Amino acid sequence: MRLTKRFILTVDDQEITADLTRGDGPDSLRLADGEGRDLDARRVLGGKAWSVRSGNRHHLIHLTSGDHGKMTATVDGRPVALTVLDEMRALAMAEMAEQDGGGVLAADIPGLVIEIKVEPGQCVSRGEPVIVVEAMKMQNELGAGIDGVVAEIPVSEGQAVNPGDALVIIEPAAE
Amino acid sequence: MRLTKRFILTVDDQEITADLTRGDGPDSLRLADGEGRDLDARRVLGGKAWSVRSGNRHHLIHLTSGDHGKMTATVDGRPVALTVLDEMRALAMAEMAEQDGGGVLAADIPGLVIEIKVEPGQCVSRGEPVIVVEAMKMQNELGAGIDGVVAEIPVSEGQAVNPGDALVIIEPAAE
Amino acid sequence: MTATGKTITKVLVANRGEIAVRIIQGLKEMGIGTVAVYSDVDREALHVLCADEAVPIGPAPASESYLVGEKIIAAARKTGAQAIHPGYGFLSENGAFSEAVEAAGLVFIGPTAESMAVMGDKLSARRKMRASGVPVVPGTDEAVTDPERAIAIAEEIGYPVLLKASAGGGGKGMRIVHEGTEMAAALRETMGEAGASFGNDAIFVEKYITDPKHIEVQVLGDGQGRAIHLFERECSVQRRHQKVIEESPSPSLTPELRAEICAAAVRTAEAISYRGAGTVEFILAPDGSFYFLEMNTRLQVEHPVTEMVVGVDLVRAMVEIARGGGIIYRQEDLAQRGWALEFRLYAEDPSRNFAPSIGRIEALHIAGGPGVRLDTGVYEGFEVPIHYDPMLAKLIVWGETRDLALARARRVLRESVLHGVAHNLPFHLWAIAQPAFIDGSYTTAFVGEHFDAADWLPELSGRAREALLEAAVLEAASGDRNDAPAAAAAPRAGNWHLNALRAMTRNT
Amino acid sequence: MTATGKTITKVLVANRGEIAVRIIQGLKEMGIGTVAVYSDVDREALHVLCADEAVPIGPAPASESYLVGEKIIAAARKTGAQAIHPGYGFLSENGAFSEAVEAAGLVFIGPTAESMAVMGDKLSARRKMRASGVPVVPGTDEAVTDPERAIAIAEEIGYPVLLKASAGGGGKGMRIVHEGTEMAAALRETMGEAGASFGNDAIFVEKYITDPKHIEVQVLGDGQGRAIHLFERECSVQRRHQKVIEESPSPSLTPELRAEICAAAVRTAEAISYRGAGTVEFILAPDGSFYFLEMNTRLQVEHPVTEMVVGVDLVRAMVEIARGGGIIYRQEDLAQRGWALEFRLYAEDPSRNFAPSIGRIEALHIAGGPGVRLDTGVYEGFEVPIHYDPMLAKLIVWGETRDLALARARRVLRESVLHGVAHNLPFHLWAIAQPAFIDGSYTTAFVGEHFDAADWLPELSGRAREALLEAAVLEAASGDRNDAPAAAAAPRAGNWHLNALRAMTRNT
Repeated sequence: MRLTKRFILTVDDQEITADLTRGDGPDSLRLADGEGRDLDARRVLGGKAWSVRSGNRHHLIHLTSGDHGKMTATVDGRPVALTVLDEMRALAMAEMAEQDGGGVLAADIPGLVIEIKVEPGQCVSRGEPVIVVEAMKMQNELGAGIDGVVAEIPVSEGQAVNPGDALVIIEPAAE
Repeated sequence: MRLTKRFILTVDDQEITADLTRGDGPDSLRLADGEGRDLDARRVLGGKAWSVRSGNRHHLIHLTSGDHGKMTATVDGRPVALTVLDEMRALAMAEMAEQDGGGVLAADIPGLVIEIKVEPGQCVSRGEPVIVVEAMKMQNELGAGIDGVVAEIPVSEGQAVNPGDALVIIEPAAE
Repeated sequence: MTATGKTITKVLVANRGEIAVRIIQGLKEMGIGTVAVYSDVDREALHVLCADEAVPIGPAPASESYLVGEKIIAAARKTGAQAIHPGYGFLSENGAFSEAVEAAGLVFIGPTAESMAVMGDKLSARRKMRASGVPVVPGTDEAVTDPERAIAIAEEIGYPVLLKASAGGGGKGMRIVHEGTEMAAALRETMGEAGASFGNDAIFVEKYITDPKHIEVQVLGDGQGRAIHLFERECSVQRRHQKVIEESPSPSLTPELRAEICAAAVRTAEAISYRGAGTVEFILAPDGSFYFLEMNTRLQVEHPVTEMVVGVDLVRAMVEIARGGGIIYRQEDLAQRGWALEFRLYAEDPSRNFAPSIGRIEALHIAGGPGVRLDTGVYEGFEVPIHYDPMLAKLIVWGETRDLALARARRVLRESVLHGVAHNLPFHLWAIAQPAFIDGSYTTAFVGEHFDAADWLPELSGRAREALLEAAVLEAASGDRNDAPAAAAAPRAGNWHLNALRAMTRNT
Repeated sequence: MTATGKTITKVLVANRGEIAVRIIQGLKEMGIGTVAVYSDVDREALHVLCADEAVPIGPAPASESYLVGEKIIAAARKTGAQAIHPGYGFLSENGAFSEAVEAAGLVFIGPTAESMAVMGDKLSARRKMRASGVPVVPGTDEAVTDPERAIAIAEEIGYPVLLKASAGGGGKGMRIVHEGTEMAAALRETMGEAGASFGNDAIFVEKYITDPKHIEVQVLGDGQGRAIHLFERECSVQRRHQKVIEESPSPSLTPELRAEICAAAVRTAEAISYRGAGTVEFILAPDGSFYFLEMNTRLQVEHPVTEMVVGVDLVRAMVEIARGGGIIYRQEDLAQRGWALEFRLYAEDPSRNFAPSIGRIEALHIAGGPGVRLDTGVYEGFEVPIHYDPMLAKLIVWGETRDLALARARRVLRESVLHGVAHNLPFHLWAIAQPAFIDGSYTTAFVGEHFDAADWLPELSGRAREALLEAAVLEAASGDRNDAPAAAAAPRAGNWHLNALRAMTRNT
């Protein structure tokens, strides 16, 4: 018996569908609208990497999994951030994102709020700098994730923040 | 509330009792009949070692856990094999060992049986060579674990064996 | 005052990160006991794990721990260390600290407070150098307050000129002036800034050298007027005025120029009876002339390239000088062999203007093999704290020639991995692939001129990308993060089948 | 026949383990594509993970994979590799294989089959060497069958003598004879054994040298009669007739003796128009006389000590010679700098007569820092297979002097860790602490004379032992193996309280 499961990959903002088929015989993977291909891949280096063969060619893919399907890979010294979710989880995540709408700007590293550049009620456009967080003596300017109106700023200047803390909440602009 | 749990350690064939006390405040350990001592120890190196402080002194203890309470440690380049079991498990293990009596000589590495030096019914004394197993082109002579009489030899010369396979079973000598 | 035959059997290392680890390794190889100090967030840092003893010195901010001289001296006393090695940064160039160490009856493994003071003031250093016959950038040797005087000097040496605070540093307290009409305002502003920032508004004028190269010379002084050099390093690859790649030898020096610049460095060290290891920094103008820039009175981040090329141990040399054993090398025995490059591994994102990054080191693998040295301050599983410099480690690569060293660096960088924080390993791969780097013509303007944060990462080949996607799907299929270790052995088929069935059902 | 200007853009490495990894690294640094071959149990071996391409060549036993020349040549053809590097062991000294490689139109990166044949037969090698003025151990150059003749020779050169099979090797086919009355029986037995083992019963007589030192010289030959040397290595620390520690320079050579022995090695290589990298082995008698022992016609396990001290890349040198580019180094440019020691890391138990061990590498950490090189064929999580040599890796340490190299080695060995298999890292710590090693007087009898398998591991200090027990109890308290990764973050308090209560109840 062979069973197929669909995965949604996001690499460099590009979304790719992959169907993995397993069961009797080798695993096989079909990428996007391509042909299915038998896989010759093994987890190596104590689980930290995959050894992937294709014909004679060999590729070593270093891979670290994070939460919510996020992964960091390194291929020939080139780091790649990607997200891989099975179809059901991808749907669930998309629904969550829809509800949020990208309007919550959160800290991605711990640091100190140095400057708040906007006020509640102010209109901002996607990418516009709204807040400056200092980490390791370096100032990081963070931009709005969406076009909209600043609804709330739950932090104040001089405050220490941790990753995930909401910094600026933006209501999406009416369509 | 502070609770104490007793552990039985075996290091270099020597048995040591250790009482670990936990609860409010720092963990504390009492070794054998010594005084209890507060512990300042943390797991480091991604879980592969312990950083243990005692006053200003610092010790890095590399530690790998195996099955049945077996551990391998390295301290200042010196490997140490030890067994650590909480009291209940130590009792259970001792009961098992009692039933076995040490009469089963098992392979400790995979290899090929090269020579069987004894026959069923033969008297052997502890340490006497009974079987030769070749691994990596090197011959390993294995000795009897106890004084006794050879009861059974479940392998034959030329046979490949895996770790844990019984090679020679010896009935303990009557006391 | 000279130190002769001082007993040093235990040394406290007043630093953290890779340099503390490096120093501890060197001390251990000398049979000397080692004491680490650590702030609250560094209890599990590598330098603590390496040391024989470790003493906590307070909260995470450096101003409450690594920068508090009294706590460090108290830790040395408590552990019975006879000497303190300051590393670089923190208290390494703080004259008051070195005096306090010696006042406490301890040995400071570094220069005298006098040397630090002379070199810490740019005007006094200029005067000292000029008097010793070391070339300095054309300009004044005295503070200027009158714009007319400044204009007269500028006209003499030619525009553009730089107004520089004597007490300045780190790119602060400087202004470029292109013509006389700008002078009065610029002078006023620079004086104001210098007074506010450094408590000293002395300003001088010097010629502004466009696109120079940064060349420095390693020296060792015996503290009694004798010094030797250990050849040069070139450190022109900088971002945010901070070095990221250093090499030795410099590809820019002819043998004659090397001899001249190294001799100037020895004169510099001898002029101040320098004690210990120091670095004399020069700028090399496009026309081949070189000028004294400043002297760093400590062990330098990039000291390993000198160690690999000259075959020496600078930490050992420092300790022996501090012990009173003098300089352990003779100038005539020293020679450069091969080529070494150092790549600083920073937790920073080149695509985001090199913004620092923090997090847990999830994976760290630096490829080994011949000619590779790794000086690291971190390990897999370590949480990079927010409070300190984001430099995690240094990769140093040696080869018989510059081309071979570059080829080796490329191999090692391509095989290396760091997950958990943004980092600059791929930046190094980018840098060593640039024509201006390969031919050695790069200047301090290299990164600014050639690096485009929006377009620098190479595309993966089609096959590599496919392999990546395959691995990623298999990784996802073998379970989420929490059961990954178990899944390493075998995919959890049962669970997966169930999901698959559900997914199929949903699809139909 | 000489190879001139052969195109080599892809090389197949016909080996496994650390040497395959080392060669692949070297090839990558030359910009050459790499092809690994692997047996069924080596699909996840490090040399496969490093290579650009990988071809399976059969079942685990070497006789069905790594030793099958046809499979290897087929793999080279399939992948378009133009050349084969054999590494050491396996097919590296198999003349029939090198001929088959060349017959297939591929380049064999190594010497000609003729060189292998001359050096593979001890009598022909002795004759060749004597004719070239290279000292050989006193004895016969022709096969001896008559005991009377053997006794006459023995009386001339003096007892004890060694009866040696011309085709022998690896300690087989040899017998010591102490007096004439033993001769007839010994000759008969040795001839019988040689005939049975090697299909060639030619026996010769040579003087038996008691407790010699093993000195060897690295050479490079251009295949046209010209050769250079890259100085010596000393390899007298052996167990089971196999080297475990090697160093360069040798502590036993005066500059004059070094010059003589190196010149003899060059004459050896030139006498057979040797092509590529080879090693001429000598024994050094206690009286300072040295004798040709044999020539290894391949890259040697211990080549890294030469690379570190002389500053060369032997893999690159081999490839360039094979390409027809000649010898890339000039004798007059080469010099020894500092001292290097190589420690072979074997999966073996010194306490059990160095019996090999297999298993999964649970932990592997070799400390880094200045002057440390690691050539490894394994990684954490790798299952060491039963079928091959138990050498896992090589640790090479360089220092400015022998004392400094030893101090560094001690530091690195003390900081290093290997769990999962029995290993000999602590043996190395033992060895470098022995007076006979420290003063350099050790001979090939070193291990036999000084090592006591029942009493060699140092006692832990009381404090270290206490720390170990504390860590072990905390480890046990944080859960058994299966939940260890989860427990790494925080002890599973809940579970533990329950146990504790149960234990307490039981105690009362």
